[in-house]
Amino acid sequence: MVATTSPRPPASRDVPLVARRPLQGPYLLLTFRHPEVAGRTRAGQFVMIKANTAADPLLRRPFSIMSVHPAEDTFTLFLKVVGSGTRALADLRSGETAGCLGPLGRPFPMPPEDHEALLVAGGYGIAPFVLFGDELRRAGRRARAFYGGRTSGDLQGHDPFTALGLPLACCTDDGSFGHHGRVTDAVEAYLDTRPGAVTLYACGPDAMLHAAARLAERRNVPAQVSLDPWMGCGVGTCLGCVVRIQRADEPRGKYRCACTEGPVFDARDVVWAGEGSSRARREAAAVLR
Amino acid sequence: MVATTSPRPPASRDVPLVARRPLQGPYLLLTFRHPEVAGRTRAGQFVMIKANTAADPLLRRPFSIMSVHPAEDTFTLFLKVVGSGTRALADLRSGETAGCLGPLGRPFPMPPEDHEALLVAGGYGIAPFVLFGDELRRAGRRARAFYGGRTSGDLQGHDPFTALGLPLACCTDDGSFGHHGRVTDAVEAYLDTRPGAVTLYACGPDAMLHAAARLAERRNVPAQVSLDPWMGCGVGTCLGCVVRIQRADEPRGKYRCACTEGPVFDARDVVWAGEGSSRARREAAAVLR
Amino acid sequence: MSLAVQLAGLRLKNPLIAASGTFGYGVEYEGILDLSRLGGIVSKGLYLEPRDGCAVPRIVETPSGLLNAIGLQGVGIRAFVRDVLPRLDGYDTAVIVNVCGDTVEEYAEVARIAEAPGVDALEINISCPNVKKGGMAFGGDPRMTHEVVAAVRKATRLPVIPKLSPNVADVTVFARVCEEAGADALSCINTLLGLAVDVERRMPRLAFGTGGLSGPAIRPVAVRMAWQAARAVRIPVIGIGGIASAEDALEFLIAGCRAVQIGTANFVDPGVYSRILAGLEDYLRRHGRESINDVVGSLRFPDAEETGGGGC
Amino acid sequence: MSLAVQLAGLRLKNPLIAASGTFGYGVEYEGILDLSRLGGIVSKGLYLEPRDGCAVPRIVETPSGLLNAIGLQGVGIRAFVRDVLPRLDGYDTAVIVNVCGDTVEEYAEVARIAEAPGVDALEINISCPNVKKGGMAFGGDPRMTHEVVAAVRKATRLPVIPKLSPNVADVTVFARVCEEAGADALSCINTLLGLAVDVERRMPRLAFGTGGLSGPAIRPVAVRMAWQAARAVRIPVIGIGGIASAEDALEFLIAGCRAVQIGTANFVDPGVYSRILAGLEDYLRRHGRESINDVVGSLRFPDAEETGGGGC
Ligand SMILES: Cc1cc2nc3c(=O)[nH]c(=O)nc-3n(C[C@H](O)[C@H](O)[C@H](O)COP(=O)(O)OP(=O)(O)OC[C@H]3O[C@@H](n4cnc5c(N)ncnc54)[C@H](O)[C@@H]3O)c2cc1C
Ligand SMILES: Cc1cc2nc3c(=O)[nH]c(=O)nc-3n(C[C@H](O)[C@H](O)[C@H](O)COP(=O)(O)OP(=O)(O)OC[C@H]3O[C@@H](n4cnc5c(N)ncnc54)[C@H](O)[C@@H]3O)c2cc1C
Ligand SMILES: Cc1cc2nc3c(=O)[nH]c(=O)nc-3n(C[C@H](O)[C@H](O)[C@H](O)COP(=O)(O)O)c2cc1C
Ligand SMILES: Cc1cc2nc3c(=O)[nH]c(=O)nc-3n(C[C@H](O)[C@H](O)[C@H](O)COP(=O)(O)O)c2cc1C
Ligand code: FES
Ligand code: FES
Repeated sequence: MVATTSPRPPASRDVPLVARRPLQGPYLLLTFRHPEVAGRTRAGQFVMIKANTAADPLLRRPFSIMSVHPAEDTFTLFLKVVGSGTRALADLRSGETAGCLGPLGRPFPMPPEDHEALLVAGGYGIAPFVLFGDELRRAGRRARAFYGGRTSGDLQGHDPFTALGLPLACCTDDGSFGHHGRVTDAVEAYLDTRPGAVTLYACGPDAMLHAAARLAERRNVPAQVSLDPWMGCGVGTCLGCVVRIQRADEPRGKYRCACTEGPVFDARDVVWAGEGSSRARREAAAVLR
Repeated sequence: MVATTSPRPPASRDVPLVARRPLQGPYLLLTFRHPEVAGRTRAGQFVMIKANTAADPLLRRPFSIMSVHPAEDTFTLFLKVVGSGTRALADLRSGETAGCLGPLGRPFPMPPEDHEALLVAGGYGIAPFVLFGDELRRAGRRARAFYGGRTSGDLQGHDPFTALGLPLACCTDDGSFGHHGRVTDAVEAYLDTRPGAVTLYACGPDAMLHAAARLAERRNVPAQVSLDPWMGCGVGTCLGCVVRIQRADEPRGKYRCACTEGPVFDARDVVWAGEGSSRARREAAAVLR
Repeated sequence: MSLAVQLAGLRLKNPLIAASGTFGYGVEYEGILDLSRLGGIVSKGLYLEPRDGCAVPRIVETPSGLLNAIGLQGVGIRAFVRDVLPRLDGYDTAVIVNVCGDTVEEYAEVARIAEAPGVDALEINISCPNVKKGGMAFGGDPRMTHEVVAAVRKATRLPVIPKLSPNVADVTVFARVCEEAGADALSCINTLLGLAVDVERRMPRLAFGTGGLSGPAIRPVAVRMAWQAARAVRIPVIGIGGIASAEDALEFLIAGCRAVQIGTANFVDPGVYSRILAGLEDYLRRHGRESINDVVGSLRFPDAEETGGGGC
Repeated sequence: MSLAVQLAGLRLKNPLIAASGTFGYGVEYEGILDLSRLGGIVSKGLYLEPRDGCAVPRIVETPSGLLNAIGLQGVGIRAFVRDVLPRLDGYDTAVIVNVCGDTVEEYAEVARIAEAPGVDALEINISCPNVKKGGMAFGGDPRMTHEVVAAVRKATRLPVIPKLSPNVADVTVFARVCEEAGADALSCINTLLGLAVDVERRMPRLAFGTGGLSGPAIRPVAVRMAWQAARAVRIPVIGIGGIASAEDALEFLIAGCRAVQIGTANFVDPGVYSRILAGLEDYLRRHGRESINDVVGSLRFPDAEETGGGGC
């Protein structure tokens, strides 16, 4: 698996909102016109976008590209309103524009030919898997999805997803929808059925990503995680989004920009707070042996 | 004529937008629910209002109360979008709230019983005259209105006004609508018809107010002008809105708050930049005589 | 659950005080809000004589901020004591007089007159950027700061609260000087000196030229300075700068301030006190604290170890 | 109509320069914007060795502002000269290296290495608030400022541009010291020292604790300081702080700056240069000026007479 980055640079544009579809609760779908994003996005990539030119909130915000519609030059975001930046985007009316830079970041690498892709999503982490599911299908790969949230209201975005025809297991912490329990438990249960070679892909809150990485380590399956740090610029200049990544032969790891070298990283390389990377643990164990 | 101020204090509330009617160009009508403003506003009073809780733009903005609908607990503003504060108000959707304090300021005093009221408006300065026209009608006073703008597009708000049944003369600087010329010229032409005792009331841009004040001085008619300074608080605490006012027996005049002692002032008392007040000129002339 | 705080010998029912120059003399808000719900009120700055203030424009907005050059327009200390003070009598709130002067003697004289029944403390304004004499000329010089504070200290038995300027390199120097000169508490901070240009007219947007910057824009600077001052002295610090919500107030309290003042936010929303009080109570409830004093100074500042990377 | 300006012996095709630490090494924006449209680019701060920088979080938003503690993560001057500089070769823009050091000797050494083909000038960063050594320790002390600037002056034939800190009482003192020490121009200003508190965790929101405040929030303070500095010295001043539009840039130019730098706005919108350039041309056209130099320093500051009222 080789990291594939977008071959051409991202484009910064004022993009008009062309469609807005509220879902339940704080969730909604927003569709913008942006030829470059529509034309050359690979699943896992994101945009930096801001609704207006007011100075508060100040910066653009990062969002995974959920789907693209090249024929219409448009792309769609799956948005959860959590603060003032997302609120301003949600308040846009059709025809109003937003400043938008994209596509950005390192996409999900394709799994090896004989692997089944297990897409593990928490909350708005489902977004990039819509596009990825499509890519996998076109590439003729097997895939299935696991989608977790605290409660049924957090699984609003799954209808565009089921439309792809992938097997989908929903889980809620409170059992209000789908399986009762954590999404990584559902993945583990699936692994217990000995499905053959798999590659894990995880996107969602930090704790879920960490759990997925531990699971992958325990079951010795390759995994890719899409991290979710605070981002200021999206292009590697503010150095605000760094995460500690420890690649093979790196004794301590380095701060790397999640916006340019991620957001998708090999789970083994991620140095989790207070724990280190699984690569480091394995190498330490090898030394002991 | 004695200044009448609102007998009860203003009320600060989060007020929901209940109706929104776009007019041509940058103009629109916004109706909010605010029982105290709806119930006790006198013409010439204003509200301080802000669309959201973002820190940019920071302060509430002043707007004349155009009309009140006590039965529905609502009032209406006539808004011209000129910057970010007015833009944010114009972007409100029905049901969304704005922080609003009112009613504020000194209303238009009633003219003496035998006077005809001449309402002279420029641009959004028409707003307070809708309510005032109503008050005059109820009080059985004669009134007529003069409404000027640069071009026809600036006279958008006059339909609710004509509905009151007052004689209305429209003027545009470019002749695109109504009389060709400045609104004060139309007033002067009317005065030339020797209509009997009149009191002038003017609301609009500074230059127009100044022209109206000069006209009133020249023709020796009483005049009230509603000034339009930058306001920070609306209640006399920021001291940002002061205008120099020179009342009888004041040698130099004093900085007075337009928000509490105005916005409506006796035209004779207003000290115009680089010119002084007409009261001062008259008194100086009296000394010479 | 208690929001009461002790400060410079005063007991405030809660840590929210209206900041000088942003709340008039208090009476302007009669009927709009209940003055008795406030911990205290600081008057507009008062000199010996009434003042006219600066020409207009006096206030302009900047991003998340307000730039003002009012020039301390005011009625003078005598008119305040005679006309305003009686009207504040019925309210259960601390009344603090903001003392100004062109000379050390004027500060002392204003302080003497301000020691009237109904006045609970004096705040010494040695930090107004919008006057040509006094103000920053005192608050920007440690020796002069000492002189003014000591003179006011001598002139009154009321608690004395110097108000520090942010337009200095090291606020702790001034905090310590004030403590030595006998101050009972510190107000921290006044406005930051700023300039906004009207590019069409190529003139300053304010008639006076420069002005004082306040509002949310300055909050990070204000929290930093209040935190530095609170660590430098034993007398309590009152945090000021850009507070508009309970969260904002808590930033200062957690950083070590015993109370806070609310300035520009009064203009934005006179309902700000109720909102913040409700928010503070909610915070104590959620965090299982009995008293707001348990929160004061609870900031855990990272030591070098925790900040990671050798680079910083 | 010309936007070209002369500065410290350089001719910039226009007065817009990308500010240090907000534009990477320039190459990050290849393909996103045309680097040749910029008057100049200042590199991220460079030490002798690569640096890791601070722990995360490193940036947080505040009202209209950005608070950062990056801690000067960077590749080091040698890697910059070796790997980055060749990639900037094809662009018609001035390349300015932001020179950092823990010691005076390190500043001088970095300056020596930076004097490579393709580098047009050196900006001396004596004002970073996010390092424990160097930075403010130099920029907050006139004697140390003189020493660093003089040492760099001696080490290079390139134009030397010290970058001043706003966290001082009187920026003109530092401006004059730099001029005396042989500086060719001044950059004014770096970030304001700030603190933001996470009230739920009762810890600073930044891992490092304090940070540097930038963005529109600080613009009035930055304009004031750049204006003060420009009046205090004869060498040109480059204005920095919160510029996001042509109007913002004009505030600094009219206040006396020969050029401006754009920082945080790069993050908000990489298209900011085109927007500002178009705005500047439009301004010159509307005001009937031939050259942007006709606008520089055209501020008409009111004299005492005009500001009215005796009070201020
Ligand atoms: C690569 C990437 C892809 C993303 N994709 C999506 C998506 O498809 N849909 C979606 O709804 N959101 C997505 N997000 C998250 C989204 O960027 C944030 O929710 C948004 O920036 C919040 O902005 P705000 O102004 O509304 O909230 P703020 O007011 O900035 O923050 C609200 C709260 O959220 C916290 N917060 C803000 N940003 C983050 C973050 N990045 N990580 C953790 N906590 C944060 C803040 O600390 C605060 O407590 C993605 C983030 C990244 C990095
Ligand atoms: C008593 C009073 C009653 C008013 N009634 C109405 C009304 O009924 N309808 C209406 O549309 N507007 C009214 N206004 C004007 C309105 O308050 C301003 O247009 C508004 O504050 C502009 O806010 P903004 O954020 O959109 O513009 P900003 O971005 O603040 O300003 C845009 C431009 O307008 C200028 N400007 C802003 N406020 C004023 C002002 N008060 N006087 C002169 N120039 C100004 C600014 O300098 C700037 O150039 C009234 C003002 C006052 C004082
Ligand atoms: C319009 C205005 C007038 C002010 N007048 C005074 C004053 O008279 N005396 C004083 O000590 N501070 C004065 N200040 C400063 C405030 O009390 C406060 O220190 C500052 O505004 C920062 O707080 P804020 O950001 O909450 O407004 C004034 C501030 C403003 C905005
Ligand atoms: C994330 C970030 C990193 C910065 N790094 C540097 C730096 O390495 N060297 C330096 O001299 N200034 C640095 N600065 C300061 C900027 O160059 C600039 O002086 C400051 O941000 C004010 O300008 P602005 O408001 O336009 O951002 C940095 C600023 C930011 C926001
Ligand atoms: S978001 Fe700025 S460097 Fe990654
Ligand atoms: S608007 Fe604040 S005093 Fe009038």
